[in-house]
Amino acid sequence: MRKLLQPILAVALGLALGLAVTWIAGESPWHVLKILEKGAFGSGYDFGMTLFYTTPLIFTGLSVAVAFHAGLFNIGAEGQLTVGALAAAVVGAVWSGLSAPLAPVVAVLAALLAGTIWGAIPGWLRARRGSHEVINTIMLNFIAAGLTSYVALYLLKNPDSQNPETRPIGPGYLIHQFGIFGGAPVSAALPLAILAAALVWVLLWRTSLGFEIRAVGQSEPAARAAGIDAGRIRIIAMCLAGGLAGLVGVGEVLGNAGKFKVGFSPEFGFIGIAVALLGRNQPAGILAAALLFGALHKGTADLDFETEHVTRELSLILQALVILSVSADGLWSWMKERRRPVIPETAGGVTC
Amino acid sequence: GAEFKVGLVLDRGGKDDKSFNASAYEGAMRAKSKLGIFLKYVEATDDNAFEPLLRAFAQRDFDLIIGIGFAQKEAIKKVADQFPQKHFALVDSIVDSPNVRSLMFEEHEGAYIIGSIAALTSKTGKIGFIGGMDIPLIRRFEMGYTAGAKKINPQITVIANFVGVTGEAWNNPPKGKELAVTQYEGGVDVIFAAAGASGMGVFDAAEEKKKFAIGVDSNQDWTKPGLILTSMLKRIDEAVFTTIQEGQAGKFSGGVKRFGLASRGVDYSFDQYNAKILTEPVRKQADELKAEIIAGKIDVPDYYKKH
Amino acid sequence: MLAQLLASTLRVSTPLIFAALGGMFSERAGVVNIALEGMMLLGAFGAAVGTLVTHSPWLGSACGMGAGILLAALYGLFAIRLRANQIVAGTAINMLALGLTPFLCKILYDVTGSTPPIPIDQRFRTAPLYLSWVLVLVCWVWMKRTPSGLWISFAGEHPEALNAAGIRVNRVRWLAVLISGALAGMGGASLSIFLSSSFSRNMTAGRGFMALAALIFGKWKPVPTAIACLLFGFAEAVQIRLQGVSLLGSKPIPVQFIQILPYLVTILVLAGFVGHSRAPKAAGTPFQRE
Amino acid sequence: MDSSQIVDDTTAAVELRALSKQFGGVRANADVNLRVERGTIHGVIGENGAGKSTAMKILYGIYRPDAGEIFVGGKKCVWASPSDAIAMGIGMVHQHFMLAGPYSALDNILLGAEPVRWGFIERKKARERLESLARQYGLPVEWDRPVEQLPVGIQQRIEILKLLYRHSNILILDEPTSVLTPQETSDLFANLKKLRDEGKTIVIITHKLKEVMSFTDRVTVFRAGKVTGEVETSRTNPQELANLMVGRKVVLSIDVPPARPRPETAIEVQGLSLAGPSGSRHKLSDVSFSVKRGEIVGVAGVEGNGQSELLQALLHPRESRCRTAGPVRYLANDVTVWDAAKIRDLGVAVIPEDRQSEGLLLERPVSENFLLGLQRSDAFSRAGFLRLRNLEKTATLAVEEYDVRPRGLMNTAGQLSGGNQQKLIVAREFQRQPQVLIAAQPTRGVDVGAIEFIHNRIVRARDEGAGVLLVSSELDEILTLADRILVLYEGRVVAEFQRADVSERELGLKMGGG
Ligand SMILES: Nc1ncnc2c1ncn2[C@@H]1O[C@H](COP(=O)(O)OP(=O)(O)OP(=O)(O)O)[C@@H](O)[C@H]1O
Ligand SMILES: Nc1ncnc2c1ncn2[C@@H]1O[C@H](COP(=O)(O)OP(=O)(O)OP(=O)(O)O)[C@@H](O)[C@H]1O
Ligand SMILES: [Mg+2]
Ligand SMILES: [Mg+2]
Repeated sequence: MRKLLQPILAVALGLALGLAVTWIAGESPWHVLKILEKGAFGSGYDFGMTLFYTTPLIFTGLSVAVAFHAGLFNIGAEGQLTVGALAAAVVGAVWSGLSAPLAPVVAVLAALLAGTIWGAIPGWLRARRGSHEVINTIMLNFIAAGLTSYVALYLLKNPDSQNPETRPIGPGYLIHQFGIFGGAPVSAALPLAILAAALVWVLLWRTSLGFEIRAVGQSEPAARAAGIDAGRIRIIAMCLAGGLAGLVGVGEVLGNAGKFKVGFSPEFGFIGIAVALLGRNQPAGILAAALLFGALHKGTADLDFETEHVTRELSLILQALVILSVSADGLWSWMKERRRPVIPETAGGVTC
Repeated sequence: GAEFKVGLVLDRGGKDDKSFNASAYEGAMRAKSKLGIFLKYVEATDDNAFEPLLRAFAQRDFDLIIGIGFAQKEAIKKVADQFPQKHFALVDSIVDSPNVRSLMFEEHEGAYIIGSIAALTSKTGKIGFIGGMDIPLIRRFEMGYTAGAKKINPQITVIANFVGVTGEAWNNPPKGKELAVTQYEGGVDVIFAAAGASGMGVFDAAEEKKKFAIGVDSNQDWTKPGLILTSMLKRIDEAVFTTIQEGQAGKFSGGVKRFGLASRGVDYSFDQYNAKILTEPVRKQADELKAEIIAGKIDVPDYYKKH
Repeated sequence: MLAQLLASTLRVSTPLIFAALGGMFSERAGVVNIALEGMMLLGAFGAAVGTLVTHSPWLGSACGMGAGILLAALYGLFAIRLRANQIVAGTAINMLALGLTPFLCKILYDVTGSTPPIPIDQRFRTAPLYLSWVLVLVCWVWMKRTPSGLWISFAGEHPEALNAAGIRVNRVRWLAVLISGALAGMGGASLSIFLSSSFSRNMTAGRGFMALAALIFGKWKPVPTAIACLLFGFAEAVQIRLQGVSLLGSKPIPVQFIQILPYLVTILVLAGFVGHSRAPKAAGTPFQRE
Repeated sequence: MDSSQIVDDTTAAVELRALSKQFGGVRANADVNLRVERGTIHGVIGENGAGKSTAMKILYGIYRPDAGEIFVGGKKCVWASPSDAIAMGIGMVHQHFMLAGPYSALDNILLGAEPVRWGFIERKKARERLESLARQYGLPVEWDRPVEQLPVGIQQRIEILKLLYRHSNILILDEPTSVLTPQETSDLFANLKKLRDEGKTIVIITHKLKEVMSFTDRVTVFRAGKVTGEVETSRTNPQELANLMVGRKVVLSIDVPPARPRPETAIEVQGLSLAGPSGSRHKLSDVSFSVKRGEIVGVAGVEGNGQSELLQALLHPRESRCRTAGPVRYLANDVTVWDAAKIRDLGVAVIPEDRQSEGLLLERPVSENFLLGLQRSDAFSRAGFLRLRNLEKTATLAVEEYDVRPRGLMNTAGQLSGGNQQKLIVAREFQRQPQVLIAAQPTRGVDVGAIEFIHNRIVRARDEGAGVLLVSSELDEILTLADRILVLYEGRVVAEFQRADVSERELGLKMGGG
């Protein structure tokens, strides 16, 4: 009960702080809150856009979380999702003749594989060369951006557009979009993401491999002593993390754009870190957190419309404050401490 | 009888990029003050945000909705088809719907003139180009610029650099400055910057090295008087203003509107800030080239057509 | 040519050195500092605003450091006092800075995302560059020779030992985090009033993370960290010069390949030569007195 | 404040009155009263988790008491932090040393008491004073070496030098002897006596009744957070103390029937040579031995003489760096290139040297700790999936059988006291039905009741046919359990004895390199 209540209270606190900021900027917090709510959930379409943003955040949140469980910090989801999306688009553009049941499956596998490889690199480097995954994943983000933009601009350029993007994928690749969201691109990627969350849960908490991943993350020496090859587990975890992030490409390429667009992601990889952390690295928590962040992202986009001074930047401020207040483990004990009558006050130091 | 309502959806750089979006915003603001329209503008957070924003305008009964930047092409197409009774305009890309007006600029023509000005001004025989990201639009600038320079001086060296590989490339003035400093130190004495906010870094370098730089999209001559040789104007403001004016007057029409040298949709700037540095003979030659292009005597290479 | 390359290297590495040394203080004291990026960004903003108001880059950079300290204080409140997960709180601080700076620009100047430009005579020409190297020396002496340096080291390596020796661990950590904010703020200031002429949205462009990488690369020691920053700066400077150069006389190498060079070099060097670099043992673990 | 100002000889050096301290739900100290007379060596004993360390940490200012009072030299004191206690002349050597591995011995000692001039630490001056202290008490240390490269015995010297360096008058030592050889132990007590005779007051926590009996003046007994007795050492006996500690009668040493070794070899090592982790001083050189099934071979030796390297070579033969020679065989399989998982699948159970870092996932529940290493066993997994119901059933039984307290499977391992953590590890490892058991320091810091239990288990495993390698620095343990004894000194096997043929004195001599 407390476990559930605490994050909810914290989210509320974060939102309250954020809205206080809007008040400083001269807008009524209540008004802003209503805009946010309406922007995110106001209509089928709005809610659809919220879900559309939620989908990639589920994948990246899971990606970060799986790595976290293995004691690794994956800042590289951004790069992994970039190569994943590119791979799906390349497959779809090169073998554009492929038709429906097979085509999307091939493209999904391509996204998965590309992401996996992009995750495996820092995993391998950490496990076998001892170099820190934080640096390597950051570097690989830049490298992914460079390589994918080269492919999109020179190898598979879209002749019909000035946009830096690849040729469109074959029609057989496009996946189902749900009609009930008034045209918002909510596709089969969303159920795929929920399925992925379920599978990650099963993996982590119900399988031997998942236990080994968590054991390595908890204590490498203990895992090693128990006969677990920590290096191997780390590589596997990073492969999984990369693959999960790579699946972002499914919703974007197969379910929305129909091609790879350079810079399509508004930093889903980084927001994924926040999602994982807010969701306490638990799949169910990640689903909830991804929805929250998706809603904030969508809701704040409408702020420009409705207010004078408050802009889309509020989205970042709100997200930041929510994460901060959720992260503050000590907040609760601190508040309790405050209430507890203080026994021999210690502030004075020696009182001999 | 009701007020004419215009919605403006800016690209990610935002209205204060002193360049591309700024130009569009300025045109819209001019319409607001001169024509008394109702104006609302928004800035997108990401590529996928365009559609909801456009749609929100359409649903809120805006009469004319203008998208700035090629990234909105598909979103405009989709929303325009869903709201056939509304009018749309799009800058920098073509959407083939009856209720959409595509505002296309012949950047390569403008860049050609800019290239000739740079070559005419350069004393070292080396000029530079600094783009934000390596994308077709920027390559189009670069190609026209190079061709114009070579027209004046076939031996001239054009050094082209790009700031980065991610969206940060448009917002990294320190990197733009470093690229420019490197070019200046390598003997370049005029740099054309087409790099969004990173271009400010190029101007800073010009200021420190006392060399020339050239602005883009808006008239940027005022930012460093006496150092910005000229700016390649892309009169998005004009295009936007005219579109609004016609819309208000009930004379909106779809289709492609092209803005080249002929229509003064692209041009070079000349005002009190660069009067001393953009010399008479240079301007004369540039104007001659301009006339030749308008007359179709020079075939300016267009990256869009070649790739 | 070589001198220019060196000058370019030194310039590019200046903000990295400040930020990385800032990171060193907090991480050596046991507080992981993912928030460097945000502190730099707010520092860059503060310095630009400060210079615009005071017309002096020195006062301006003081404002930048102040802004960094302010954000560091918020980070400290969560990471130290409230024992938040440091990576979480750090990520949030980065977001906050990313959101807050354009927000403030809008309020202060009614401009989204940037401040007005700062005239050249109110900007730094070279001072931060020299200052950064003086700082490397100062930090080296500080960590090696002074009591507070020793305390900082112990706060990150074995806080219980420091506590048992009668020093308040969390006070030391507070000190280190605030210093970290000041230095990261100075790193940001060198971006906005030294390497360019105004603040613009997200102008740090990942430099805080590069600084973090340099810190790990430099094994959390001041001099090697500064050298790592130099290496990154060098890779960047070379990259700039390689753009458009053609190998084997044929077409130029695609610019994207040149641009990823510094990142590739970092990965290779790290995997090849540096080997294991061990973080301070207690980095990331909040300290609590029962 | 210089505590020599306190002159009144009739007051106690330290007095704790009605001290209480609660951690979450655990009452670590409840109404503790303790009086330590000036110029005495005062023993504090009690089972694991009885509250000894807690009481001392409160006295030293690390923990804040929930209630109760501290008197030093008759004056009531309230500590804001250890610095206040230090200022009053109190010093403490902690159960788990307070040393930062990568830093030099000198810096570790100076910390918090640095001599400063112009803002800089005057290391030279400090070193001079320390050198004279080291000479005076016979405690030489290599000042500039990182402490992680120094043997534990030296590390303890460093801890003691810290106190001397700070002019502490009241010295608290928490289980100082658990890592020392008999020789080092008696050296330590000789020094403590010297210090006492110079007028200092010493409080020493220990589990070893023998030490209490031979070296202390008075002794306080803790049980379950309370003080159950405070007596003059000369008026008590080990049996009485043990009963006070445990609250029931305990057998002080178990009777081990002679072994009946089987012909099969459990472990065999030939000519093993190995460099330790970088910086460690001892390597293994040319170590050869074998362990038959059904016997216990003890490896005696002072810590830091190659035990860790030997364990590393036995458990991770493939990863051991810089191996120069020597195959490792288990049950007739050459495992030199095997990974740890495969070795363990042969039926090799391990009680690791450092239970907290190598044996447990401290933040995970007991049930998961019970699973660790068995996650792929048939009992707990099928087709890659965990059989959680089986795990719960088996773990519940095991926790019961091995008397892990508290019983709940959902407590985290970190919430258990040291002894209970060890029992949990033993329970888990015995779940494998080991053919080979490698037990490293199986009862370090564990109370008498638990020692008895663990020892019985090891003997039972032997009698069921396991080959046991017992690595221990406790002579009593080796002498009680081992059928054969190897002595490891500076990475070599310097002696081999049958248990019946060797005396404690002889063994101690060999361990010291004699
Ligand atoms: N930091 C702490 N947090 C929570 N509980 C604690 C803490 N320290 C001690 N305890 C609890 O207090 C009890 C007493 O612990 P303490 O360390 O004082 O025992 P001890 O007598 O020193 O035992 P041992 O002989 O094993 O050293 C333990 O059982 C434990 O449950
Ligand atoms: N988070 C926690 N919650 C509850 N109890 C804890 C926690 N952390 C530590 N403890 C308790 O604190 C005690 C640590 O005290 P101490 O360092 O004296 O260990 P110990 O019990 O003496 O172990 P040993 O057997 O090694 O002597 C443990 O016994 C454990 O029960
Ligand atoms: Mg204890
Ligand atoms: Mg103990």
